[in-house]
Amino acid sequence: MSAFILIRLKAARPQLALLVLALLVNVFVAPGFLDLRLQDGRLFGGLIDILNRGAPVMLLAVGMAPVIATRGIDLSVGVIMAISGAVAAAGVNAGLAWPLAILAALATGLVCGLWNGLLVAVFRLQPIVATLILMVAGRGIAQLITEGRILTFTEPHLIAVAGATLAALPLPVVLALLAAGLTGLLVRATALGLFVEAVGTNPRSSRLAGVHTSLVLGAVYVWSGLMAALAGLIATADIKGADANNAGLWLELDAILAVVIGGTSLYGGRFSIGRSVLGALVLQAMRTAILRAGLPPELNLVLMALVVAAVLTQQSPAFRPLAQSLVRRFKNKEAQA
Amino acid sequence: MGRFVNTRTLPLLATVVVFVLIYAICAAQYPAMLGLRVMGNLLTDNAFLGILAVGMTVVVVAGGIDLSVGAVMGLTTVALARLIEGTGLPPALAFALVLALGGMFGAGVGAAIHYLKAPAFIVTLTAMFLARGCALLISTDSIPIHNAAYDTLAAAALALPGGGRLTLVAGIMLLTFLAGGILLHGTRFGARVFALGGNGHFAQLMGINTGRTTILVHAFCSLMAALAGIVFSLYTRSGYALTGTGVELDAIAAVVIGGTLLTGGVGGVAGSFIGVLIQGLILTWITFDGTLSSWWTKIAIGALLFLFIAVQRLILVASARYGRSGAGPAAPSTPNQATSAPASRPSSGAAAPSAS
Amino acid sequence: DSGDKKGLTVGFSQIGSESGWRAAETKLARQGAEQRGITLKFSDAQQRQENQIKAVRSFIAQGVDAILLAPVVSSGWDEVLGEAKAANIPVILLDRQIDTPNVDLYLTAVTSDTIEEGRVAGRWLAGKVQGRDCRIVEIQGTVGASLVANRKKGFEEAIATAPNLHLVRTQSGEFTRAKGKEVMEGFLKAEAPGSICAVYSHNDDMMIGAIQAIKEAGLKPGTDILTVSIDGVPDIFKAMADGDANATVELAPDMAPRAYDILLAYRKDHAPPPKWVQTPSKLYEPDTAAAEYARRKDLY
Amino acid sequence: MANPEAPVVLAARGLTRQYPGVRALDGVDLTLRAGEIHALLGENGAGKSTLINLLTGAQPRDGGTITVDGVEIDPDGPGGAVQAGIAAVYQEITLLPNLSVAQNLYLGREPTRWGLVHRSRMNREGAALLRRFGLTIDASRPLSDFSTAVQQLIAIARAVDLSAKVLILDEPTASLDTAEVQTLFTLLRSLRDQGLAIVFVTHFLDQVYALTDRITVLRNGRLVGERRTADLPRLDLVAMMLGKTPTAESHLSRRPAAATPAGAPLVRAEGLGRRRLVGAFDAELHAGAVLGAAGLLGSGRTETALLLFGVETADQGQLLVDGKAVTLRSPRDAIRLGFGFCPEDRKLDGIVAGLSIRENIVLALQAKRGWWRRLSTAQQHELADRYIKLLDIRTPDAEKPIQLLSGGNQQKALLARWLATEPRLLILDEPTRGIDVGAHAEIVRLLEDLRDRGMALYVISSEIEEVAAYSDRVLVMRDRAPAGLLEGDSITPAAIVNAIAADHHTQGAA
Ligand SMILES: Nc1ncnc2c1ncn2[C@@H]1O[C@H](COP(=O)(O)OP(=O)(O)OP(=O)(O)O)[C@@H](O)[C@H]1O
Ligand SMILES: Nc1ncnc2c1ncn2[C@@H]1O[C@H](COP(=O)(O)OP(=O)(O)OP(=O)(O)O)[C@@H](O)[C@H]1O
Ligand SMILES: [Mg+2]
Ligand SMILES: [Mg+2]
Repeated sequence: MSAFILIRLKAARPQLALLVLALLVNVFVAPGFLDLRLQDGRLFGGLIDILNRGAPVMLLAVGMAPVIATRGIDLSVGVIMAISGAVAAAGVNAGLAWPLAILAALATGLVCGLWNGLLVAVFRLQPIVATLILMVAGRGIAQLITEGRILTFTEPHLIAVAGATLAALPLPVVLALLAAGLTGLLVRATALGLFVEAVGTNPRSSRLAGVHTSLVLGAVYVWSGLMAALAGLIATADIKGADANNAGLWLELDAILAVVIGGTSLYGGRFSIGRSVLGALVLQAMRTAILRAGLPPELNLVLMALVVAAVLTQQSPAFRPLAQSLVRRFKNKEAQA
Repeated sequence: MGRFVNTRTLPLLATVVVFVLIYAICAAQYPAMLGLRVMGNLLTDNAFLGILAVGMTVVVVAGGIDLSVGAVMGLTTVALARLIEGTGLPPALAFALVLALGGMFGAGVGAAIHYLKAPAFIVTLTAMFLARGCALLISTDSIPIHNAAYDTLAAAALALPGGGRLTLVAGIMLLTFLAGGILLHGTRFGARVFALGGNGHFAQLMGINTGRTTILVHAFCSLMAALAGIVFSLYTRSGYALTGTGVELDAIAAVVIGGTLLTGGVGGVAGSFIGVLIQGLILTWITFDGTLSSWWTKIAIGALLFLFIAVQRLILVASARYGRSGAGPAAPSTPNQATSAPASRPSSGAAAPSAS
Repeated sequence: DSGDKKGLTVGFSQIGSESGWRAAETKLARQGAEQRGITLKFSDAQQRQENQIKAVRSFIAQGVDAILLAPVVSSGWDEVLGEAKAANIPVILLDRQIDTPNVDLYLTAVTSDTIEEGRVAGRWLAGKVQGRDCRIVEIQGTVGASLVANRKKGFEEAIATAPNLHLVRTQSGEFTRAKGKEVMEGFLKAEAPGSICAVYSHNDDMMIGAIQAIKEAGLKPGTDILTVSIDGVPDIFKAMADGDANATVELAPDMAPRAYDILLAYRKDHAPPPKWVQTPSKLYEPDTAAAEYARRKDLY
Repeated sequence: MANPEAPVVLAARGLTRQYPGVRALDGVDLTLRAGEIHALLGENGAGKSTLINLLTGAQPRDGGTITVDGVEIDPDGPGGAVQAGIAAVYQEITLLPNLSVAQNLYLGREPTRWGLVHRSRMNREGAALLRRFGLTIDASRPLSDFSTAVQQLIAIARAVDLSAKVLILDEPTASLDTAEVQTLFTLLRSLRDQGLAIVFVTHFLDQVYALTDRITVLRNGRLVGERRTADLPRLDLVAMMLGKTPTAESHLSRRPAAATPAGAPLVRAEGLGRRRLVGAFDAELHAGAVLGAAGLLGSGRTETALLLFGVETADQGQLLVDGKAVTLRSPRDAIRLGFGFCPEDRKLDGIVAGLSIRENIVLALQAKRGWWRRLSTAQQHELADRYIKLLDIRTPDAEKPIQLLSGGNQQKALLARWLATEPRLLILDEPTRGIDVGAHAEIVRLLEDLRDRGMALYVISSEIEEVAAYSDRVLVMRDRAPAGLLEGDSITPAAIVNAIAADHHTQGAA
């Protein structure tokens, strides 16, 4: 088992450092941020909030990381969230039993993923184009289901997907961590991870070596669709309603950013589920800090841009030598003084 | 025949054929769509998108992508409105200023991509946040521009028979396409762009300064975005920070429909022009129909996008299979088609780090 | 095929379908047209001005009898409305005003007074808390959306008269439930426990999200924290009936039917209607909530 | 003949390049004189390509100086080197398949008229330039229309046209046939006589003696020495490269299988072919025997392998494995039957750059086992280490990214990938291309060893001596169709050449 530690701590140092930094900003903005208290068997506190709010993007990132590792991208995850949420809400409102409604929602994600996978793996469309199609049409599909309204529901089990507590943690957090763990295990305890990375770096060689490249390609999109559906369920349950218009809006960009912050290259190849999850948390921590800082909302986008730019710079291969030389110069100066 | 119909012109040809077909269907259903009026509208209403598509084509041919164009366009419109309304700057000066700033912004983006070795997708995404955020900081309101010179420019048009008009902005777009075509297909810079998109590392080994090319390509794209902003502000005589939200995806779609490959190195602006017209046509048709609900509109747009790409793909695959008769033994496909590189000759599409 | 022999053909350029309120407006526009024998050409602009301009141009090219326009932005319409005027097609603005020096470009505007909406909300709050000190948090709509500034402005005007009311925090909830909830969670964490006395939201959807956040923080919305929002969607009436919300300012969704009536009257007697047909900004409180909910729930 | 007193054109002193974990170049000097052809030799991984990369600025150097005509230069990239008069052809073809031939030739220096590229002139001049290399082609066609050999010649033509003082060629002949090599040599000699300094890297010792005036030998990133070609006997040269005296016995003496295999073949192709790919051919592959494939470049040898391995699906004839007819739809079908295939293009079809040597070695075996039955990390390490030792892959450890290995060692790692699957039939396409003398012998010995252990081998090679040495049967291909089958004692290099040359060879453009 020790071979499958999901986050190899040493490899994740940059992401951990970023997370700590983002959390420190939160502490600076809201002093009581780190306090944790147990109440009615559930933990409360700023950290829990970040985990809880970050759960959907964590899930998306978990699905997105293998996709990006195959040199792909999935622009449709936000829309899949909306569709699956709409299916679940419409399902319970139409009198479907809640387990069936949830299954239907997950199945919807699976079908969406299958569609993407088909276009990419069989029809060989460029991933960005293939998933753009669903991104454009998908919100319409979700609205078709809800007829443009917010479908509210009162089915307690469905609401519990976002509201229940398990092991003192909000259920979304547990679900996201479980999904991450399961995915990590699926890719590292089997040969899938190797295949994904091989297909992502050199599909031709991989095929010649006997890897079923189209299957691998298709599978990552299916998985991404499934994760997005789960994220959609959480988002829908969170507001007790399916908001086809806004659920998951632009979250695909967050997920991609999270995976990139997690150190997976958009050129495919090596990927890490654990670090992608950390990337999602970094994003959420930043967002929470911006929200809670009390600055005018006009500033949000600029702040976000600056932070992402800083992260990119820090991650750049060109940055380390530069930083080292700066540190050296600084030290020299200090020595002289 | 064989000279003009090859793997490179084929996607373009396919696009043109599909465009004509759709137009014919539309016109059969709604004869009003046949007139020069609708044609003129198509050009005017999509002028800004066309200009964006020119810049996007160049970036995509160079193997990159630019998600910031919509935001830069929005930023330009607000900046213009502020400059002209707030400080009373003459429009000509304001235009020059925003174009220069746009170019510099793009150069910065290109420099970040090159020197940080960061993927264009993420860098331009960040640039999109930044540009949109700056626009909102300038003003969250939409600002009307009341300026005599502006009114003249906005109203300038060539009357076409049948109530149609070829407006100044449409003219600017047509000229931009012309200039873009010459730049990309007729200059040394254009050759470098294709080289960069074909294989950046090889281009560098062949003596191309890839850094400078990347910077220039993005500067050009942002310049076009700023020009699109000017055109849009002429088109609406106002400036608004949220202008062009999501328009980058339309521009990318136009480029893709036009047969330019997102993997870089293959394509051209002519296809993008058709791509823009096709999108405009689809929207016009949906409006003429007038019965589609909001959601069916979205689904229809997505379905048509799919249709286009699928048809193109089919034609390409079919031609690869049956088309190259005559000229000696046709190319056998190399071991795998999984890479989407245009020709499957072994040396294509290698992202090889270095000579071993 | 431009309409029946005698029935009117009207083009409607709608902003989009971003919220339940707008879906209701669209639905009423369709129903109203059907009832009056009008052929409706509907176009969804997906929040984009350029799409609306395209749609209006297409309507003109098609030769419709009138155009309804719910403008996504206030400025930038002079050109295309000029074309409509040149083609003798009357334009009626719905839901939002435009910014133009030439009011002849449109027949009339059927809209609410968005500043007044904010004022109504603010006045209600001032009356509700009386002289008590009250720290208010505000959940704004999407930054840059045209009515956000107005709803903010009106509200601030109204509470400026009461020195005991302080607007302590404002953040954008982007008009969505999810963001409204997240923003409210942030407010509750950032402010000292129990120190928030009221929340003002630019629309009901964000307020519904905020109410959930308040509940999850262990507080009682409507009691511990007062709520006032704008729109009047069914769910907020339900919340009021349940005692979770205190007030909503209605923005009537039946703008299109009103416009049809104005149009039909105008076509009959050619007397120009007033330039602004203001829809009421009526404030509802829990007392009538249950009835109002019953009345509206099928509308949306 | 070169004049030893000719002025020094380029002098590199103390060039050093450190890669993570490898000192690829350590204080190497190189002196080039006007009008000489200078061989740069060394084993795989000796640092030849690295030296070239430093000379052209394609890679930054960590130490050393370069002077051209006495002036120190510091090229910040190949562009800068060209300005200093240095042009290079890199080991792989670094041309752009999406551009036309003429655009490739003139990239960055296109003839212009009114500020625009003068296309027709460019195409004309490009075609004229290529005619000097014996190529009569339409320069406006895309580069991707042409075979590797033609592309190689185009790359050389470009460099020749660019180089004012120094021309560097890194293994330019690896994919050229004899006639093309002769044309190239004639041209290089005439360039030399015009005063150009030419650096020539090759693993073919014959070519060294046929062409070059002076030799610089590298070993493990260090300079071993510089000699006049005329003064350096072949054995001494090999000793310099290997750092030891080689055994006198040539590794290419004929050593076919001990007993000519009889009985039913393991794999039998009967009239197998595919339209537009390769004409119907027959082949029998016996356990414990080698079927060689000979032919000119473009004669369709690779294509026979593609059909046998299911990369392309045959549309005529049939394939019998163990006497049963099978249809191969993908490489996986072939692998399931116990086949393995080392493709000729290592970089594109072979290695998975970015993954470690270990992962590259286990990939095929893992794919065969399926995704569910993962080889444990320990098993993977064991497997990788075993083959690294067995094949003498030069690497500090198995976790290094494979692209950091030199070409020859990458080839061995690919061989290891297939050996790990314990195949019954191994198909090798140009297994010794671009491989140094030492490794060459090792690989040939290894093939013989595998054969003797009962594996069926199908080896495609352009080195006729080599094919003649180990094959039990030789399939000769010409113009994408079989041109003959040699068996037993009739297999001699001369016989193979005769079979290939039976009709005049035409240029291999598609
Ligand atoms: N980019 C790189 N990163 C790390 N190590 C490298 C890199 N390129 C080459 N090396 C290492 O440097 C050494 C010299 O390699 P080089 O390519 O110069 O050899 P070579 O003499 O050209 O060999 P060959 O004959 O196989 O082409 C090798 O050990 C190789 O592994
Ligand atoms: N993808 C391709 N596109 C165009 N032409 C191709 C392609 N693949 C191969 N060819 C053509 O095939 C011929 C060379 O193929 P290839 O080198 O694979 O043949 P071969 O007989 O296996 O030669 P060798 O093994 O000696 O290199 C050339 O004529 C080349 O133009
Ligand atoms: Mg080398
Ligand atoms: Mg071959």
